[in-house]
Amino acid sequence: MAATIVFIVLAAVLIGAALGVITSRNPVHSALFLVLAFVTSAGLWLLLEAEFLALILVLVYVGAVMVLFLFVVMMLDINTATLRQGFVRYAPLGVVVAVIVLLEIGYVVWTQKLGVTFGTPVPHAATFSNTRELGNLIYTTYVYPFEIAAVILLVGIVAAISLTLRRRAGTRTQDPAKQVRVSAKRGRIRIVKMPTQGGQAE
Amino acid sequence: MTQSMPAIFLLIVLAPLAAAVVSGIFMRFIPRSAAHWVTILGVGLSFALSAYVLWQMLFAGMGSMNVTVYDWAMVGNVQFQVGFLVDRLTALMITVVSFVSLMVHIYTIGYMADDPGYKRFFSYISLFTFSMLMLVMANNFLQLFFGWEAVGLVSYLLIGFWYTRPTAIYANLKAFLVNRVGDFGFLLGIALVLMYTGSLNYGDVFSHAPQLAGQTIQLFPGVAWAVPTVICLLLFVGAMGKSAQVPLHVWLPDSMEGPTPISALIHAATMVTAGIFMVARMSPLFELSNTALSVVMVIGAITAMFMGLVGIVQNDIKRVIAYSTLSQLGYMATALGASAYAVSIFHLMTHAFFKALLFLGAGSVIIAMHHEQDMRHMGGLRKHMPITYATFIVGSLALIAFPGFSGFFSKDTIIEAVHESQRAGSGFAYWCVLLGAFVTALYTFRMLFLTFHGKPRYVIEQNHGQPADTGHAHMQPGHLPHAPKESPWVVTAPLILLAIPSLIIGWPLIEPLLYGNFFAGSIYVSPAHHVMQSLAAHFHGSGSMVLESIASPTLWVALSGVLVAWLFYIFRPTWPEKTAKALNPIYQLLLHKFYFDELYALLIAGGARGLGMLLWRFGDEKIIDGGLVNGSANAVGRLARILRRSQSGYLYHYAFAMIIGLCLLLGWLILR
Amino acid sequence: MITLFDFLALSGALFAISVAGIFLNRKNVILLLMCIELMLLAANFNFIAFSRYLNDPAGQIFVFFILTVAAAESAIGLAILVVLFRNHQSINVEDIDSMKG
Amino acid sequence: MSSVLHNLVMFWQALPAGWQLTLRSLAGIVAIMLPLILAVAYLTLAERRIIGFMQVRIGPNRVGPWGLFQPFADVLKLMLKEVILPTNANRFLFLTAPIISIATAFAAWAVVPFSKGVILSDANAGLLYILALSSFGVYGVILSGWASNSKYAFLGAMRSAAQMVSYEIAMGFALVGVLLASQSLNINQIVLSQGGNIGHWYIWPLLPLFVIYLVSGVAETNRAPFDVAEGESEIVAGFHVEYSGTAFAAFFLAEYANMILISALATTLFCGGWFSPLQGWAWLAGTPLGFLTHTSFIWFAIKTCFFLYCFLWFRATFPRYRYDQIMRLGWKVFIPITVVWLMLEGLAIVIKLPPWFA
Repeated sequence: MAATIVFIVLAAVLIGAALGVITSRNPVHSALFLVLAFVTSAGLWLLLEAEFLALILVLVYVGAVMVLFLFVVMMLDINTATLRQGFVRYAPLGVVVAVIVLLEIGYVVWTQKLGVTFGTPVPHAATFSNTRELGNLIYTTYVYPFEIAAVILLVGIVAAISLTLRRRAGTRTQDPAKQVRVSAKRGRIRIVKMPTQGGQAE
Repeated sequence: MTQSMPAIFLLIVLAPLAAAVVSGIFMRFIPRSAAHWVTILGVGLSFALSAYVLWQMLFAGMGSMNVTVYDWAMVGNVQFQVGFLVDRLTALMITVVSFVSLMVHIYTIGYMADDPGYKRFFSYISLFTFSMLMLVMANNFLQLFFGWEAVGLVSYLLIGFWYTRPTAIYANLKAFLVNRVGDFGFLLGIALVLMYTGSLNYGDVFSHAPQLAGQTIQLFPGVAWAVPTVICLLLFVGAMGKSAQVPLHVWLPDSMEGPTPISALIHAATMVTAGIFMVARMSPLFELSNTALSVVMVIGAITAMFMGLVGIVQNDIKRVIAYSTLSQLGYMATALGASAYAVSIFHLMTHAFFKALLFLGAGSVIIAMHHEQDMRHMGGLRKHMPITYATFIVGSLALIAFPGFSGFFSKDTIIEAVHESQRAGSGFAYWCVLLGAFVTALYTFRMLFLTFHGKPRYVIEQNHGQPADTGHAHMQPGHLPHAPKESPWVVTAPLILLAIPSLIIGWPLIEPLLYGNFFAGSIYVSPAHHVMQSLAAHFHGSGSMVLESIASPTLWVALSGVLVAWLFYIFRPTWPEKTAKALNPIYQLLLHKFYFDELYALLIAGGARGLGMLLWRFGDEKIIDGGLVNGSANAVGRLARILRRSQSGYLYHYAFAMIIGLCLLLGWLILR
Repeated sequence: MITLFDFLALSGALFAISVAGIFLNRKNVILLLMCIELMLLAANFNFIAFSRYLNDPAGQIFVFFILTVAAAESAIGLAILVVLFRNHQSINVEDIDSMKG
Repeated sequence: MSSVLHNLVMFWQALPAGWQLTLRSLAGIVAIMLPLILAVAYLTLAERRIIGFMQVRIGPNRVGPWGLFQPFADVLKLMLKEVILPTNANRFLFLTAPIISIATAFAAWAVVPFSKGVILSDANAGLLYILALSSFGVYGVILSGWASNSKYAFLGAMRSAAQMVSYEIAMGFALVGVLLASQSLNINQIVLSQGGNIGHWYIWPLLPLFVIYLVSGVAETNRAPFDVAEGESEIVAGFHVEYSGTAFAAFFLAEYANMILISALATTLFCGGWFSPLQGWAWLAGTPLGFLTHTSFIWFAIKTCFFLYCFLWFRATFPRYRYDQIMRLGWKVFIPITVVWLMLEGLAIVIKLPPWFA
């Protein structure tokens, strides 16, 4: 009962947030709606007892990816007016296509029931750990996909850095190591022997 | 003894090759004398070993040997090997080839003394010797074909040896192209052999041969051909090209553009006989097809007769000998067609000696005449060059089959064999070869009389204040800087050495070679073909053969030819001109060599040119360039111009396309 | 009682909304990226729901991989976007058509 | 009196189970929140006094005995101040931002075990939950900076957000070390696995990770010497420059609550939580001082206070980092060290290095 209420509330918020993502005038709002969608999704995944993924979703998506999105959206000087040209003109098409997709999915899901019968979920024991279960699978059966995923992430890092890296001409930077290494005797002071003028000193 | 034989065979083949490599590749690093010494040594070694092998065969009772020295490749079940089949036929051939080659090598020292391409020439003729030996000693069709093409290549190179002369280039091109026609047939024949026997090895093929007899092949739908006939005809097409049989003979007279030693070696004594040799070697196949043998005989007879006729009207001394070669090759082919392979090979051998002798003699004359080859500017050379004259007489008598000379034994037997033969076309062939004897005598003695007898028709110009060495090129035709004189010993020595076998070789060899079962195991004659047996029945030794010749028509025919020649060119030198006028159409026909060249130029060259033009204008420019190349490019361009519309470059268009595609896919899955 | 089909319907709705979003915000690359994230979220929903109702944790593994790949994808996408903006002073999709046919 | 109590018990038992759960949770939340807010209040006072002491000055000592009522006076002042909305600011987000900050700061406490069995939610994935919430805390900063429609605030927010996201990685890796060692994400379990004696604390095998965790914690909370987000000498006061009154107080509250949280987590994850440092000293058990070896909330509080003191100490001691140095430290020093140490730890686990991984 309580779970149903939670589901309904979260689903409603999720749908609302998704709508917000696509209709907001301001990309920052869209991004924030997306954050909301992710958070509610995480809540719904908790209902499905996928706690590890729910938390990872928040950790990775809300905590990192969406921050990145927000950075980009906020820091780029985007002219939102021109970007929204044709919004109204295309709205009917978008809605029609969305409705078609929805109807098709709905037909498949409800009318055909996917052609499969599903049981009810088996309640887990108190000591059951979703994380441990996933860990066992990832590091045994799916270890190669896991390694590939790691490589993909590495490629992502390298690509993102190398794409945005630029060396600006004329920037002055300090090299702390060099500063520390400076020897006062050899680098800073130069002792010059000067012949005295002779006889003038008192 | 037999253990060391493969090594000896290899040495026979490789010694000339090594010599050719040394004198050819290291041309720039060795002196002229080294070039001839190394090649003469190589060929001399070859000759010595060949003679040793022949000796072993004849007197030490060595059987035929079939050795494979190297497995070259393996395709499916077909083995490509390098190997040697050495039996008596081969032994005889290699001895003749290496002997003539050796003579030519020695002779060349004198003949080419002034030529800038001296070393190159030696390299070529050594390479030729190697190729010819490979051809003769092959134990499989592949190696045979290799040798076949290699001698063709060297022939091409040597005909065009003086590559600055346009005529030489045309001549070698002609030789090359005509030979390609023959080679095409030859290759098809080999392919057919491979197809029906599954092997390229002589041994396998010949053992399969009887099974081929009943098989037929449909070259054109509905017409069944006997397989042996098709194979043999195709192989003979190759022989026609190489051995210059009508109608593929046209290259041989033109090949006289090459230096004279080459004419002697390649275009008289050895290479052109490759076709004859090949047919003899393939006797187990040819014996299966009477049709093919008839064709061989008729073609040979036509060649023997009509090419001789052309020889009568030629003025170039070398061309006369060239046509005589054609004619003699025709005799050999006729003998093959009569199933008298041994006789053919015998004639091949005697011909090699006396024809090489004649060519070299002609070369000697040419040296004396400062590279003047027109007989109309010669005459009376008998006094100036006695050795050449004497040897030339020997060669001529051998050529016209004067009793006692080597040519007599072989040629007379050929005529007898054709007379005996019952094969379709043998009647025609008999008259051809018989009249051919008359023609042979006529042109041979015409040449002899024009060159060595009568009054000198050349002018000796004392040099008009010009240095003598400014060259023969400045001389008018028939003008010489000084009186002709006998050639040096390197020229005359081979003449003498060749004259000896031309004179006597028939006496001892005819009996063992023709009637002594010498070629048993090498040449197969079907028992149904009785020519040799009936010949053997008439044969009572060489001495009696000479005596009996008085009774045979051949001698009288030949002597009448000599007489006619004497009448026309010694007794009444004005007659030839008058006769030519009186018989102008025939004279013109002969002078134009039966219009073969013109016909080919019109039909084949013109046809090829027209076809090429058609292919170029229509096939290449319209279809390939216009249709395929530019057309496909244009089509792609036009298509792209339409498709480009869909490539707006706008991300969302692609996204839309994906989503709509997804909708359709889902819809299809639902409605399915 | 929440059934599997409730989750499937929810994810279907989410997917349809993101599809509509692609049509609506066709000019804004950032929003397109966000819509794609939303689509992936819908897909992940299905995976997790099926995983739960089929008692097979393998579905969650796939979500794990999708998250990984999507994170890499958005990082690279945003990097491209930044570079694009640096060069064009715009992220309007209509300005980045220099590869059109 | 007893009948009132009895009626209350009856009423409680009559409630449906869901209501009971909700009410009990609410009570727990209140039980955590109130002392926490009080702690924050006195932490501010402690900070001023301690730093004053370090800088050889007196600090606030006027309100109440030894200035003990000073925090209440501050709160009163802040509550009475007007909350100013900058023009063109996004009103909703401007007001939501401090709430997000403070909510995440407090919500994390749900999984912190104060003593044996004293924990609001004994969640399986407690560690992940804390990480998730701390990453969520970034939004308070970003939103406040962006919604203020002010350059300084925005710059501060950007700096702060980038810094937090960067250090979260190092911090996460440090915590991965802990979960590797304890083989659990449940914080209660982590504490229990450190039982035995002081040698079992994870601070020993994971010393580099502990240091990194602590430093990252300082950076996460934008405290000195990583306080470039506020950097008052550069960008006035960072992301909350436009805030005043209660809204400002909320940020303040969140910052100090986070400090306490970091300290509490350092205690729980690395220093044995509520276990006594003298635990396992058997010879002490029989003596009158035996109670010192018992597990107790007091130990937890003492350890937490020590780390809090460290926070203040850092602030008084270190000069502020330059921004690029902060980033360099996080990405190029901490992350590689954690990765290497995780490998070594994995090796130690494979060879079952006693006493921690036996």
